[in-house]
Amino acid sequence: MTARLGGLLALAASALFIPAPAHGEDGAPRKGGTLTMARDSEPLTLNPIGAGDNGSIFMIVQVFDTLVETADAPLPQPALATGWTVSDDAKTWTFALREGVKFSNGDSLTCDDVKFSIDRFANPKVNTSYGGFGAAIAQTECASPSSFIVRLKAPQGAFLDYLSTFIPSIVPKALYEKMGDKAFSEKPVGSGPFMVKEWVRGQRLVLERNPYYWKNGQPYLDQIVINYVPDENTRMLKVESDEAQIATEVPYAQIERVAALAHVDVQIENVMAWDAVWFNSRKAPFNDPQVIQALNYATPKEAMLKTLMHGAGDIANHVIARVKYWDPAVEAYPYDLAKAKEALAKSSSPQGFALSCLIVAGDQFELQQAQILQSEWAKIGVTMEIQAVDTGTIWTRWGSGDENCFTFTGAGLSSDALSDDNLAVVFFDFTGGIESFWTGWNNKDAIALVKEADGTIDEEKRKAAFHKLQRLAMAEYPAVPLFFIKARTAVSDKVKGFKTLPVKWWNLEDVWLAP
Amino acid sequence: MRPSPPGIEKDAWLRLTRRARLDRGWATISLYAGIAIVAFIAALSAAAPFLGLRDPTATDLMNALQPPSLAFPFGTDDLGRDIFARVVYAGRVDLVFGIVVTYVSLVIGLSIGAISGYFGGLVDTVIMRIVDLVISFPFIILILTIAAIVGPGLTGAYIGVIAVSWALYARLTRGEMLAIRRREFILNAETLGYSAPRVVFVHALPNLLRANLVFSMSDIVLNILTLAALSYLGLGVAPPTPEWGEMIAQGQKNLFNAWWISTLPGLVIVLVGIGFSLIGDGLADRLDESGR
Amino acid sequence: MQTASSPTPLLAARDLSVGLVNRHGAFLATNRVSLAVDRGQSLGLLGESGCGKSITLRALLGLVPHPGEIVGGSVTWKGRDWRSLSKSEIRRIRGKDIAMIFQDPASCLNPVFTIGDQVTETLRLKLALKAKAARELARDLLDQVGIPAPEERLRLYPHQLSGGMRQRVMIAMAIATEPDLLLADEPTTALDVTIQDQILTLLARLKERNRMAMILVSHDVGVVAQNCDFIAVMYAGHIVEWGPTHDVLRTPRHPYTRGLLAAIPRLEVSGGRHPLQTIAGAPPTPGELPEGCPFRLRCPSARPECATIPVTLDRKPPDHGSACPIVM
Amino acid sequence: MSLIAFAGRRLAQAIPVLLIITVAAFSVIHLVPGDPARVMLGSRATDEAVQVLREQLGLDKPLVTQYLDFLKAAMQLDFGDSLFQRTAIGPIVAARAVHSLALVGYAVLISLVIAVPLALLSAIRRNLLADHVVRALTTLAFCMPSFWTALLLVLLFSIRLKFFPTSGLGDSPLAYLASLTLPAVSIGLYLTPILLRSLRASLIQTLGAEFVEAARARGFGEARILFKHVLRNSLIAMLTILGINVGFLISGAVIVENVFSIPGLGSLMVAAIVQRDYPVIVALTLVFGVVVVAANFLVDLSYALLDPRIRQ
Amino acid sequence: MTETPLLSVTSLHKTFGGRASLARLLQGKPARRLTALDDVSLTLGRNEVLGIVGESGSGKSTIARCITRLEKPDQGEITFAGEDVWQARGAKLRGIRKDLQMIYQDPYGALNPRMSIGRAIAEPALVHGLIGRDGARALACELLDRVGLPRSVAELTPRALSGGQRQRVAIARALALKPRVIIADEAVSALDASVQAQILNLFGELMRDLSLSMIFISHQLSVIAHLADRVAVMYLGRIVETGATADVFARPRHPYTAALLKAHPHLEARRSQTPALAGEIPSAYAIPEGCRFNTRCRYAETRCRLSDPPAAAFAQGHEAWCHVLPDLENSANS
Repeated sequence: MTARLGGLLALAASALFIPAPAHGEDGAPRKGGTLTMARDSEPLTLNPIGAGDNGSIFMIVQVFDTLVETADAPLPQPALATGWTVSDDAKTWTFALREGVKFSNGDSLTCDDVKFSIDRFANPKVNTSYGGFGAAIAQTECASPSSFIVRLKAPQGAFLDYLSTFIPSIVPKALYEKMGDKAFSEKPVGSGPFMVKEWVRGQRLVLERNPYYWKNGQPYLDQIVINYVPDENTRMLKVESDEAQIATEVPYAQIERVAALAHVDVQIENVMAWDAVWFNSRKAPFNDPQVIQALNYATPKEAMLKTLMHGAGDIANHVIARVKYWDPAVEAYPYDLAKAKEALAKSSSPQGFALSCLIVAGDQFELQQAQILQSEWAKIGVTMEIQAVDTGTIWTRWGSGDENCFTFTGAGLSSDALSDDNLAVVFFDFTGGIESFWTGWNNKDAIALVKEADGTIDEEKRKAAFHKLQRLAMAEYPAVPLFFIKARTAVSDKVKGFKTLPVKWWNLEDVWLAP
Repeated sequence: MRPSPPGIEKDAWLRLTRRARLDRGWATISLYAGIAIVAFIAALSAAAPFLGLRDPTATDLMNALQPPSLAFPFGTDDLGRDIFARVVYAGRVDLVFGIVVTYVSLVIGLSIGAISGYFGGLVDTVIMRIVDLVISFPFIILILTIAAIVGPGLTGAYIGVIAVSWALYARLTRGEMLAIRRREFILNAETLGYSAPRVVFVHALPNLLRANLVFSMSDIVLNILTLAALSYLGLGVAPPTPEWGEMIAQGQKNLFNAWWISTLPGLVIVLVGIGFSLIGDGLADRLDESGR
Repeated sequence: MQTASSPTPLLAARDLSVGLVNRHGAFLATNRVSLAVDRGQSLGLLGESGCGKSITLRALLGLVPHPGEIVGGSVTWKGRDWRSLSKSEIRRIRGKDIAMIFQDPASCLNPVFTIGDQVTETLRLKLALKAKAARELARDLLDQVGIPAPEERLRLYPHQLSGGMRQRVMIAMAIATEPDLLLADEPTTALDVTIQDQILTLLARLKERNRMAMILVSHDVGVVAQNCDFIAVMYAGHIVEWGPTHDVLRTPRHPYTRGLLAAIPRLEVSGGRHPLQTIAGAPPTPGELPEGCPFRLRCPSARPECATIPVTLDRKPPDHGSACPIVM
Repeated sequence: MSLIAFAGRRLAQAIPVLLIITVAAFSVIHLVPGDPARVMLGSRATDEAVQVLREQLGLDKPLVTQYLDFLKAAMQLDFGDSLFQRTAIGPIVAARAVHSLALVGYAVLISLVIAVPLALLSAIRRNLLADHVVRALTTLAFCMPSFWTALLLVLLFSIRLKFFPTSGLGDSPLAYLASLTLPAVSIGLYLTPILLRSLRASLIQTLGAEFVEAARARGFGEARILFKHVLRNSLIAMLTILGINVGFLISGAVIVENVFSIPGLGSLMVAAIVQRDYPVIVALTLVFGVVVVAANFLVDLSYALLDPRIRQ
Repeated sequence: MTETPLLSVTSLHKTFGGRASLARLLQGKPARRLTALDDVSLTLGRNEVLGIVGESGSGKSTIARCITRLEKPDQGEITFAGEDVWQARGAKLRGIRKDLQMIYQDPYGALNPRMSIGRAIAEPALVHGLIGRDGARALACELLDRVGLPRSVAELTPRALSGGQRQRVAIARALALKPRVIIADEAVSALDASVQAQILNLFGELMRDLSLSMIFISHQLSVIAHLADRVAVMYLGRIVETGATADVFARPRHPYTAALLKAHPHLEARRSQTPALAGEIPSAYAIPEGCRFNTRCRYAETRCRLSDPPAAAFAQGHEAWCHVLPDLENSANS
């Protein structure tokens, strides 16, 4: 589905997850053909455990399968597990494994493989990048070749969501142990729709159909060539010249131009990515919610959305991404200089103040955004110095707790899981490990709400807790939320069934090429 | 013009005098045309605050991406800033950067190169190995380190570029020094028992200047381009201060829908480049010593 | 002026004027120079630096460096005006009928090619020889000009030879085509006196053998005196005196020639440091000549009218001319 | 001196320089704040997780140990593993070095093809219209931002005329060459003016040399004099400039590499620095050092070939 | 010469070159060394002009460079007014430097192109503390007068001067320190004949007026003949003949001296059919055994190839180093 230009209006929560009409108006899917993609990033590893970047993750999900999978639905769907049951204490999960699934090398997928993979996921020494996702798992067990049991230390609200991420992808145990981490990362074998045919680092990854894939008749494509094209202009020229049928990350400035091409459409879709400016609440005046409010009121989001993003985004009404339990009813701060001045007058720094803000060097979008803020905030007496530093430096400096402001756009911040829990822990739980994303926001209510939501699988309770958290954060959290970012993908008319999922990747097994 | 002497074919003589004027004149024309171009841009930049230009840093989202018009001679960028004003103000950063970096490097490189060439031996070997090192050391690592130590922005760019570009002057000067130290006026200074610093700095250095000065003209442009490249990587001038390279980099994503954002500042760099290279050509001729 | 006796001399220049350009503008490097040589004759062009003798020599071959050019007069080769010849005809004459050697043999040979390459290149182009024949002839020529072990020398590069050897190579290339005329521009100035002696002896022998005409440019009175049948003395672009060598040296007519001869220290009258007779002042800078006689500001016999009279060589007596109408 | 002795001496001189380069790169990059483990794990990970990863990567060892480990392995041509790509550095760098060298080599070739005739024209028609036009155009090319020229080239030759692919690298030798053409031209446009200027200057000098006059006096044709006698004598100054620029060209090709999606050393270097991928940075510095030394060696060698005087 | 000489050079040796190339080391060959001076001794008396004549490569300039401390001799002693030039330190060294002044061949190279004439002339005196800053102008004017240049020249740079004028400036600069000895290395060789005569006359005047001593190095026999009281003829790093100029030039005892004289282009004589001397000077890297002139000498005998010739003394300090000492009067005129 292709969004109309001009942007989508704020959608209801469920609107994020409109089920794709199976293969709707495009007629019956056709088998065969090679799809060429031009991507903005390249994989660094193809090992599900150890990957942490979109370049790798989006490829890993094409090669591997998980017990439950992310689809166009608010809840994880059956995949390698055909179904599951949960005990009353919500601590024991029993998965019925799909029969007859084979890895792409022809080996059968067994419960041992599942156990091996989930155990690695649960081991924080192995799973360093996403240790928190598997931390709740106490023990796993193969009750029978087709029944896999996971026992949790405590109930975990997002358990299934975490299982649907790429991290607990099922790998063939025997082969993995034989090949070792390094070799497996280069030439992985999974049970996903595609398998790796060729990987030339820095250039391209070629995937071909996994002949043993369990989904009936899928995948449709024989082969996918994913080229690494870092330059955004070049990426667009790739689809323009039909050297590629899909190009990711259409630059905002070119949405109109590319969409106007006869054979290309720009798909604009909601994903769980967002953009905000963060402040260090350990430092004055950012410990003063009035100051934060003043900055919020002084930010002309509407105008920024229009000029910077050409409308392809939504004004954020939350300081984290628009995930499962997002409440559309919460109001975003309007642009209101009078209110801003009023708030500032009531604050600890009524005369305004100076701040310096870290941004990532070389990111033109962020630079522009920062300059608008600089120019706008000056109107209420806040002078902002922009400090562009490279990515390598940025986390160290922001993590040091000595900086006062930091902005990092949606391309870098997105949720990997379908529910809010992970982001909530990172951003709102001071005790969660990185002191509320290093903002130092230590709010007891927020911490309690995070724990409350995480500790239950009762959907209503979870929803209520997250809604409360959202309102609390909007009122007090030391950040200026800006936009919910949308995925912008240039897609050739020939490509059918392509869709960007809220987690930003794509189920390429659904894609087929029209003749 | 002197009248053609007797017994001379008038046409041929005329042709020759014209050629002589042109030949002689070109260096002068080149020098003054170059100075005129650079001076024009420099004067414009220097006088920027008094020209009644729009605030180069003020964003005006309502007027974003305006093509060149009477109101905005160079158009506006996607934040609605007046590109003409920005180009003019940017000259203050770029020209000063180009000139300061170039001449600080020149002075350092000239001194080190002269010492290296004059004393020879171990001093020379050590210095030239350091020069090799600087020349083969990846520039970007150095810049990043310096940016990390002194903070991002212009200071880092200044230090980083100087840290590298002195080496070429040192190499150039050493070569010249090797040639000049055999000249008799240097020998004479030595026989008179002048101290080594006096021989090197008072007697040799002024004569090493020409090659360096001529080279410095193209180096200024090169250094401005380097600053532009640093801006491209986000390590140049701290925003919102306008800088030509930063403007060009910023316009990159708008190249297809607003060509003027990158192109017009780019043309200004080209103009400055032509200006300095004209000065270089003129200087090369004018500083030609001896008149033999 | 005529030094040649035949009606159509081998090479003749009539009122030849060459304009050059320096940083001050255009100027006449040679001013209405007339001269001629015939077979077997040698003419010496004597003068101090900047007097235009070298440029005269180049003009005779049509080799005035750009942006200078011949601005007046004519040069005829065997009665044919250079200007009536096509470019390819001129190229054929150069290096075949007329050869030239230069002052600094170090810079006249291309440093990046071997001697053999350069000598055979000339032979192949000028005599249309095949590589092997050219090589053999080259060896022969080097032998003729007195280069020992010629076969080995052919493989060397110019910088590996001494100055004298290099000049011999230049001469070998020059005489390869048995030219009718050899132009020599200070051929021994860069050489030591014993080597100069060898080279000049060699040139004299070759001239004799091939009945070759020669124009020798030099600032050294002794060199010209010993090697030329005729002398033309140049000053500031003009020929101020000419005649048979013997006459000019014995009874110089022009005040400049007289001054020049008196200023040279003699080997024979050594010791005592008695003052030499000198010419006052310095030779004029090209392009900054006084009106009238160019020598008048330095001339001990100058009179007011020297500023107005045009410089012309008198033709009487017929074989010894002077451009000074005052001193007879 | 024999060629081997010459090469041997150059190498002996180069080794300490290369060693110092790696030490400098290694220590310098550690001066920069930033932690590869943190960069890898980004915003999500807790400090404990980062610590675990640091241990896994061996980043907790003292710097000296890390460097010596690198050096020990490097002696056996094993540069270790990239922290980020989790794979051996050797093959990654080698593959990219091939592309970089091919690209820069191609660009040099193109520059020579453009610069030499234009310099000849410029030198012969010195201070005349042709000279001015050539110099103005090359100055223009020199000052144009490279991504700008690159995109212009793509629009014209790839999109409009469809002569070359927009980006990426072809598989067959011919396709490979085709895909490198536009990037090489982009770099060449920057390099050409540099070469042209130095060649023009030395041509003018050589044209005034006496052996040129002697060749004319010998009745040689102008073309022969120019191409056989003058050009060879003038190439040396240009080669020196080329030697100095090779290093800059390879590391400075980042922008062109990005625009044309060519996996070269430049973009790897930038990525490695941003990620603080220490082993890759050090390995790359070493490679750059070797390339620069090798380039200068080749330049010296071609001097010796071009000018027998230097062989002494 | 009964009194002690002002300047004496005893058994001077100097070789150049040195670092062996790797290739030569591998072949077991020692480094090639160029012998510039091999056991050269000479003296200079008060108010005397000593001419040193020889072809290029004879080592005549190296002597000047050793005396003026530009090259350190390998062996041998140079004493000036009783002081060892190479041992002297401090005030004595400064005194020697002041007293020994050098004038070079190339009038274009000898002056710093970027320094005004006035400054160039006065600078040595300033640096040596002979005058104060305010005395510079007066000194420059005085010296310009002395060498026959207009005072206005002081403001110019060398570029504006002709070759002869530059050489006058170089002389003025040398005189600024009131030296006792002037060493002129080919000081008139690059000048035109008419200018050369002026400079030679200037030297003559200076010798007369300032009671200077002078070592005059030249390849031009006629210039030496004009200026020098005594002459030393050098060949390949050695003095082969020395004596009063008139005597040596009129009755050369060494075949090389005779050949030089014969090769000199005379105005009167017609060229002979054979050159005065065949062959070329051997390489200074490979000096012939025995008498070093034996490879070119038409009188060479077996002993000449075996041993160095001893000095043969003639009247009035005329000495020649030749085994054969052939009767040269006839051969020179043949």
